[in-house]
Amino acid sequence: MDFNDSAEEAKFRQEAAKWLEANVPTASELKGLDPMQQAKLWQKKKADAGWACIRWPKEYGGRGANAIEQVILNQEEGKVDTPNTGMFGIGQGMAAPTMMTWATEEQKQRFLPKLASGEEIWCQLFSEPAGGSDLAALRTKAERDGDEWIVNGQKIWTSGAQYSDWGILVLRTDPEAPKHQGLSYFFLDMKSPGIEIKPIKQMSGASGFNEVYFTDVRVSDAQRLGEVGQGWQVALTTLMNERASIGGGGGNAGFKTAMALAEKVQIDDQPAIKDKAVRAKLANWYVQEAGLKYTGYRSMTALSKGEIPGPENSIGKLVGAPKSQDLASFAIDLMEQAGIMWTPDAEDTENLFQGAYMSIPGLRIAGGTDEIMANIIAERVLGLPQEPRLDKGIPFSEVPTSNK
Amino acid sequence: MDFNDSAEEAKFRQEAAKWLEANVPTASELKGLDPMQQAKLWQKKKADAGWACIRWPKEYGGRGANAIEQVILNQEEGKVDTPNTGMFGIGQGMAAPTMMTWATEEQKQRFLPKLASGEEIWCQLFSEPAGGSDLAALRTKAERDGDEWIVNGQKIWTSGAQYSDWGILVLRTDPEAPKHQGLSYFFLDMKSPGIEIKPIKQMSGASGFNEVYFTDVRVSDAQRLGEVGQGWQVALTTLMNERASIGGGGGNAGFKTAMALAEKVQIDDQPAIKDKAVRAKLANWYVQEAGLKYTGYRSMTALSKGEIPGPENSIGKLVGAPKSQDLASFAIDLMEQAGIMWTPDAEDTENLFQGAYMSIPGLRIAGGTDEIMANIIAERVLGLPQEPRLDKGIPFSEVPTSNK
Amino acid sequence: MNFEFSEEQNLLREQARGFLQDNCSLKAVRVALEGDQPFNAELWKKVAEMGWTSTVIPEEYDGLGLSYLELSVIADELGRAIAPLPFSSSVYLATEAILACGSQSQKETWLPRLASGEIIGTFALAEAQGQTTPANLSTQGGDSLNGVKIPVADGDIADFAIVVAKSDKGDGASLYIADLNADGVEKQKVQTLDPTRSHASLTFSDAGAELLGEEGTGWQATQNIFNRAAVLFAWEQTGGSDAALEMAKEYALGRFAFGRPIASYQAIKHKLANMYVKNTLARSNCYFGAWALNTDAAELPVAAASSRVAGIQAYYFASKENIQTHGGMGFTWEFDCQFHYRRAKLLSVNIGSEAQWQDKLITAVEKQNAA
Amino acid sequence: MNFEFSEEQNLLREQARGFLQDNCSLKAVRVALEGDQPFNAELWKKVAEMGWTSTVIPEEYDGLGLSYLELSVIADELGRAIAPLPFSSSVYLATEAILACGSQSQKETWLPRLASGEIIGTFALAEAQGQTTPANLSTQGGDSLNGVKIPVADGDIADFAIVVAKSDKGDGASLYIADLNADGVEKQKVQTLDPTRSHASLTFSDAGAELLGEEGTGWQATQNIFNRAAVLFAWEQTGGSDAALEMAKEYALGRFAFGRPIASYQAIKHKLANMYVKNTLARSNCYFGAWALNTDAAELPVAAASSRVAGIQAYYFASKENIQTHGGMGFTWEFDCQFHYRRAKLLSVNIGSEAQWQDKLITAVEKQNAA
Repeated sequence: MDFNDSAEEAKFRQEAAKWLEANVPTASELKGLDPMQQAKLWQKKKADAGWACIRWPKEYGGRGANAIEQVILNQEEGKVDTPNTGMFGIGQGMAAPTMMTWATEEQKQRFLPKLASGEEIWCQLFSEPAGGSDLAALRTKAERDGDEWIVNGQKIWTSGAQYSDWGILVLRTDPEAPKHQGLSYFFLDMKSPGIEIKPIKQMSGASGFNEVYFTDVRVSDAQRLGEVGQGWQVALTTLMNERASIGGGGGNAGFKTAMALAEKVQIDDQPAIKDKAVRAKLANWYVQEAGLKYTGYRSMTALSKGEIPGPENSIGKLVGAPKSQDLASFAIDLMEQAGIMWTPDAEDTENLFQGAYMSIPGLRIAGGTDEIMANIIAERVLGLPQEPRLDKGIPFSEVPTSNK
Repeated sequence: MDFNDSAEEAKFRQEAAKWLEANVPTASELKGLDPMQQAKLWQKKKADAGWACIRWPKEYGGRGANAIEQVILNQEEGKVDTPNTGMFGIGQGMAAPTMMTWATEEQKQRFLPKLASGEEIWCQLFSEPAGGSDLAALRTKAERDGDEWIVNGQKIWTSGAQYSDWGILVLRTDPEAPKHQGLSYFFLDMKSPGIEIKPIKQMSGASGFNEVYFTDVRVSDAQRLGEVGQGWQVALTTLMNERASIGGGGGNAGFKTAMALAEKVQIDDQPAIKDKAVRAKLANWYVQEAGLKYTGYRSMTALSKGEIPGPENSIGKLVGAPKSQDLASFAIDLMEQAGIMWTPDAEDTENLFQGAYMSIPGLRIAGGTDEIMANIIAERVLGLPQEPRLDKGIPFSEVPTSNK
Repeated sequence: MNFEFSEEQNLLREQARGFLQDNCSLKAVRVALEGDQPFNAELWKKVAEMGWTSTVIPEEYDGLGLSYLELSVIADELGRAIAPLPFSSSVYLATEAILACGSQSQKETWLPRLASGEIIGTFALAEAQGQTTPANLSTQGGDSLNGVKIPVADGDIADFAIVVAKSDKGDGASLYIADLNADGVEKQKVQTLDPTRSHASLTFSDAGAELLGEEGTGWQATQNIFNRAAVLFAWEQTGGSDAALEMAKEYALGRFAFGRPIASYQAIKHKLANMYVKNTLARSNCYFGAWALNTDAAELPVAAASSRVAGIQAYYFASKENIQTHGGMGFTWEFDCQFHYRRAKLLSVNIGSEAQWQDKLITAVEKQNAA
Repeated sequence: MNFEFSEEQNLLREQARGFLQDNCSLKAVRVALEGDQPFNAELWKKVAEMGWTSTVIPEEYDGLGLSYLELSVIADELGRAIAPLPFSSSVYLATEAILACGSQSQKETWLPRLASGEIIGTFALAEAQGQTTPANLSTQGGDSLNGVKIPVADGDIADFAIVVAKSDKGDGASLYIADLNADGVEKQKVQTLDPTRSHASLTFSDAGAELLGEEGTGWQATQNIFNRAAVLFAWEQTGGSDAALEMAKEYALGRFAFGRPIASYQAIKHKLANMYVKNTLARSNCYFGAWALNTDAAELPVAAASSRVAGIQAYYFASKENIQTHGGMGFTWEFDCQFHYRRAKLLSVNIGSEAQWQDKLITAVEKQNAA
């Protein structure tokens, strides 16, 4: 048990660090570019040199690297100051694996390299207002019309819809089939006529998500992935890659910052950190953060041994999000009445915990609520049985959706 | 809002106190009697003077008093030193109300006065090994034989079976009827041939409960309460009186004792009570205990206004039992390594928390688990819907009872 | 024993609830959140006309001379309505301070106008992050006031403030009444987590100030005022907790997942049951708090701290789990769940946080045991 | 990075688990609980023969000279089996004390016999309820030992004890090796919450004693020994937590209520999921603890405290909720749930309770930050 790289890992790390050092965009390169342009510049640079999406096969713009090499690259890239390329995450992390599995060779050649290079941005359109935790309850329908499908309905919680070129989506192609069997999976041009995008404002004031409305939007049948009615199965490929990718959140509003605050503010005319009740709370949060960190090390080790991390990664969000909420609430209390002050747009530590307090409720819900995460652990990790299902084996159109 | 008696209440309190003062058994009266004999002596004395089961009608040995008068009598009796009459509780608190509602006039005349006077002790035989939280899943069967029923099966968790004269029980008279419709309710002589009683030893070492085995035990049909198949409905009369009667537990191992301990033991070379973490924990437990106490005052006020306390009383046990468990565990920790020492039979405070630690797991389960209590609040107080039921509308014999 | 509100008090509750449903709906709260008005002045006017601001002020000062049980009922309903009003600042704190420490002439000067709602008062203690104590107080009193108080709840709309200033006498602090419309006072609005309740910084530069109570008795006075206010804050928290539970329940009953209402899943059922439990413990503690406050009982410090801790815990839990019960819509700006979550935090840091009151509770129990 | 046990270590785990399933089943634990034997001497003999007691003792003292990773694997499995053995007293504490502070001759005297399991050692610190500190230590050292140590885990079966005695030098305490079979030592068995691990009081009356390490360095030495032992205790707690979860899961899958397994109810599913989460956090902390212990890393104090706190919390939760999951049968003497619940408390008060380690954790982080 050690934290050292293997020989090959060390070699790869060195190579990656060397390239990064030599190629990190300079201030002059980035001058005058907006964040999106900066991201695209950097991503293209990486792609051209074979440092983008390195786990993908070379022919699709990747490098044929293994999982641990991806981790090492991320670590090294984390050490240098590069533009934020977060907007490529959904396309590269969720759309691409789905395309790899389900698209035609021609489609892969056409789309994957541009996904890797950041020349085209993708978004994911699964959730619907009626769906929530019950994703497969989606109602946006696609009706066949020759070689095309006509799409009508509404999607929600779509990150990046406003700047995406393409989107992956699941549609109901047969309302009379049982819930999970009436779905089909497509990808479409986000600039298609009939698509309307509205940002969703969150209680924190941020607007990271969108509602996307479809009115007679036409999608070619050639853009269907998998068979008609096989949509749920295809969607699982996409979803397998989602939950692992969502962390515990709270950002910098964690143990370290809370401890620093406790050293600064006073209780009983001495630093709050001397207060045993404060110490006990901080200790519990330290234990949780350390536990998650080392759980991460364990799955990274599994990765480097070629194992695929499973649903047990759900604990990151299940532990992290509520922890961050309680920690933020407690940190605000440490400030006493001054804790109520919050300048939403300011990013300084004075506002860190207040911002976290307002944004974490979303983290406890987005990408699977605490309750869904607990179900996943109970069912997929511990192998406990599902609840009785009243929505299976009957036509979707007959599944109760309200008390009426 | 005040804590004073109304005029009538004050008058009643005075009367009760006066009688108690004059009639509390003296040491010489009790000399040489075992606890059971002492209890019977005291109960009989109360009954003869009309101070037993005072809420019952006079003709059945009561006094026709109201609920708040019962509370006042209990408070006054609590102030004087009397024999423990706990063994009469189930008969007077659960069997009697059921008899009042469902028995014939003749049966009431025969049994109620002796219940009030403690001359006859009753126990309750509902639970079965296969039942647990699912009480109606009971299987002990009664088969008709002329004017009698022949009972075979096993009951469990029966308090006082070993010294009871009579018992109330629910039996399955029709296994082919749906679960709740195949039951009938009886009372029987606990000395009947074919009854075998085995004490259940608990992890705490105590043996408050029994298993009761029935082998061809004969019960007269005249001892049936309600119609054949109406047993569940009759049982509900009995159960309505159970849950309210079970407290939060922990006995003396509560806030007060924990605080006294914290003033005695040391942390960092000063009394533990000076430790902020200790204070915060104690404060939370104080708040919970006070909350329960004043919730009790509120229901007592409702009682005195003639209202019937409802399922909201479930919170006593739901809050009290887990609180007592955490408090006991924490108090043991305060003693540090010495906390592991426990002389199970000793009743002194040195052993109080250890005894509580070992007995409270039972309190979180007996009379309805934490989970059942939460269901009761969710369904009966908040009016939330039941879970889907797979055991309804089909013959009991077809309800799944195992994975086989 | 009669541990219940009287018929008249329950009638008052019905009237108050009906009035607030009509005049302080969630829409009105949203206007306060999104609008640029520091508070709902029109609502304040109506509330004052109904006499809520004068509830416990003696008749000789144009008050109604009612009891703290009536005020408790009003606090409960204001909390449930998340009212965008400076009620706690003006009624629970400023009015109480003058009732407790004011001279005859001070009472005659301030109480009638507080009763009529014509003026709004507040209480200025905090100066920086962390716990304020006589040792770290920097605002100076004397003939004039100098220093910065930040944040002050409703500081930008209040006409006067009870200011806690440092003193080299007695317990280390003195209380002053400061006219916030006078020279030498600068009000600066500050942004907060709960824009439905305005906050400001108050800068005093040789500002006029009038001593309230004896010099060097300000710290103990503040503790006594906070003990009384704590019960009323707890009632607002309890009312808010019940409203949050009802909001969660209503949504859970109507929202379907996997073919049935989410309210039929134990994860949601037990979550709501836990809310009910915490709310009930808070409410029952508040009953005792109200009794102790109303009778000026020796138990007040214990009852106040216990109510306060229970109220803070119940409202935090109910407000965050109400959002959780709503799922995705719960954390949108469009939905109203956020109102409770914001207000819960405001009420929990005003007059001292949970940790302070847990400590006060045990201190009060220690004193009780020693007595 | 390679944050996993090696193939050999995993093989050792398989062997250990298989051995304990055969030789330390729950039946064997019950025999220890109900019987009058202070420990399972036969099992101890076998365990020693397999070399578990000599795992980390250097070969020069007849040990196996293996690493603390191997010892961690063994601790994990012993915890899972709720083994009725004085292993933690003799191996994690007594052996470590001599390894850390012993002179060459002391090592030669004691280690070979500890390695062979021929003698059993223990550690005697507690003298009364509450936290033991140099200030309240009353046992006197010097040429002879005088005082009462109570309770001492495995004190009635141990051949010698490391005794912490008061010192007027240095850090206020000195360690002594006391032969418990010598004159002047009285062993008195005491009853405890977990009869599967024997405890006793040790009364020293002018008993012979041999200084271990420098005079006045005993307190710091004890802290260092406890930091190392904490990781191994945490492994036992983590192993026990996993076993309790498995017991609960197995029962919930087989027990039906209302026509379906109770394991299909969210109340039970989420309870078990929470156990899994706490167990995983504990185990992952233990991984880091094992690494720090094995490499004598500067992070050891932080890693030890973090593992210890996580282990205590996980085992308390898993052991009590395992009983709860079993319902009525869970709290019977006949069922085995009680074993974990008893052992969880024993492991949590030995070498210092949760609160002490929470405090130590923050102290260690403070030192790390200062460095």
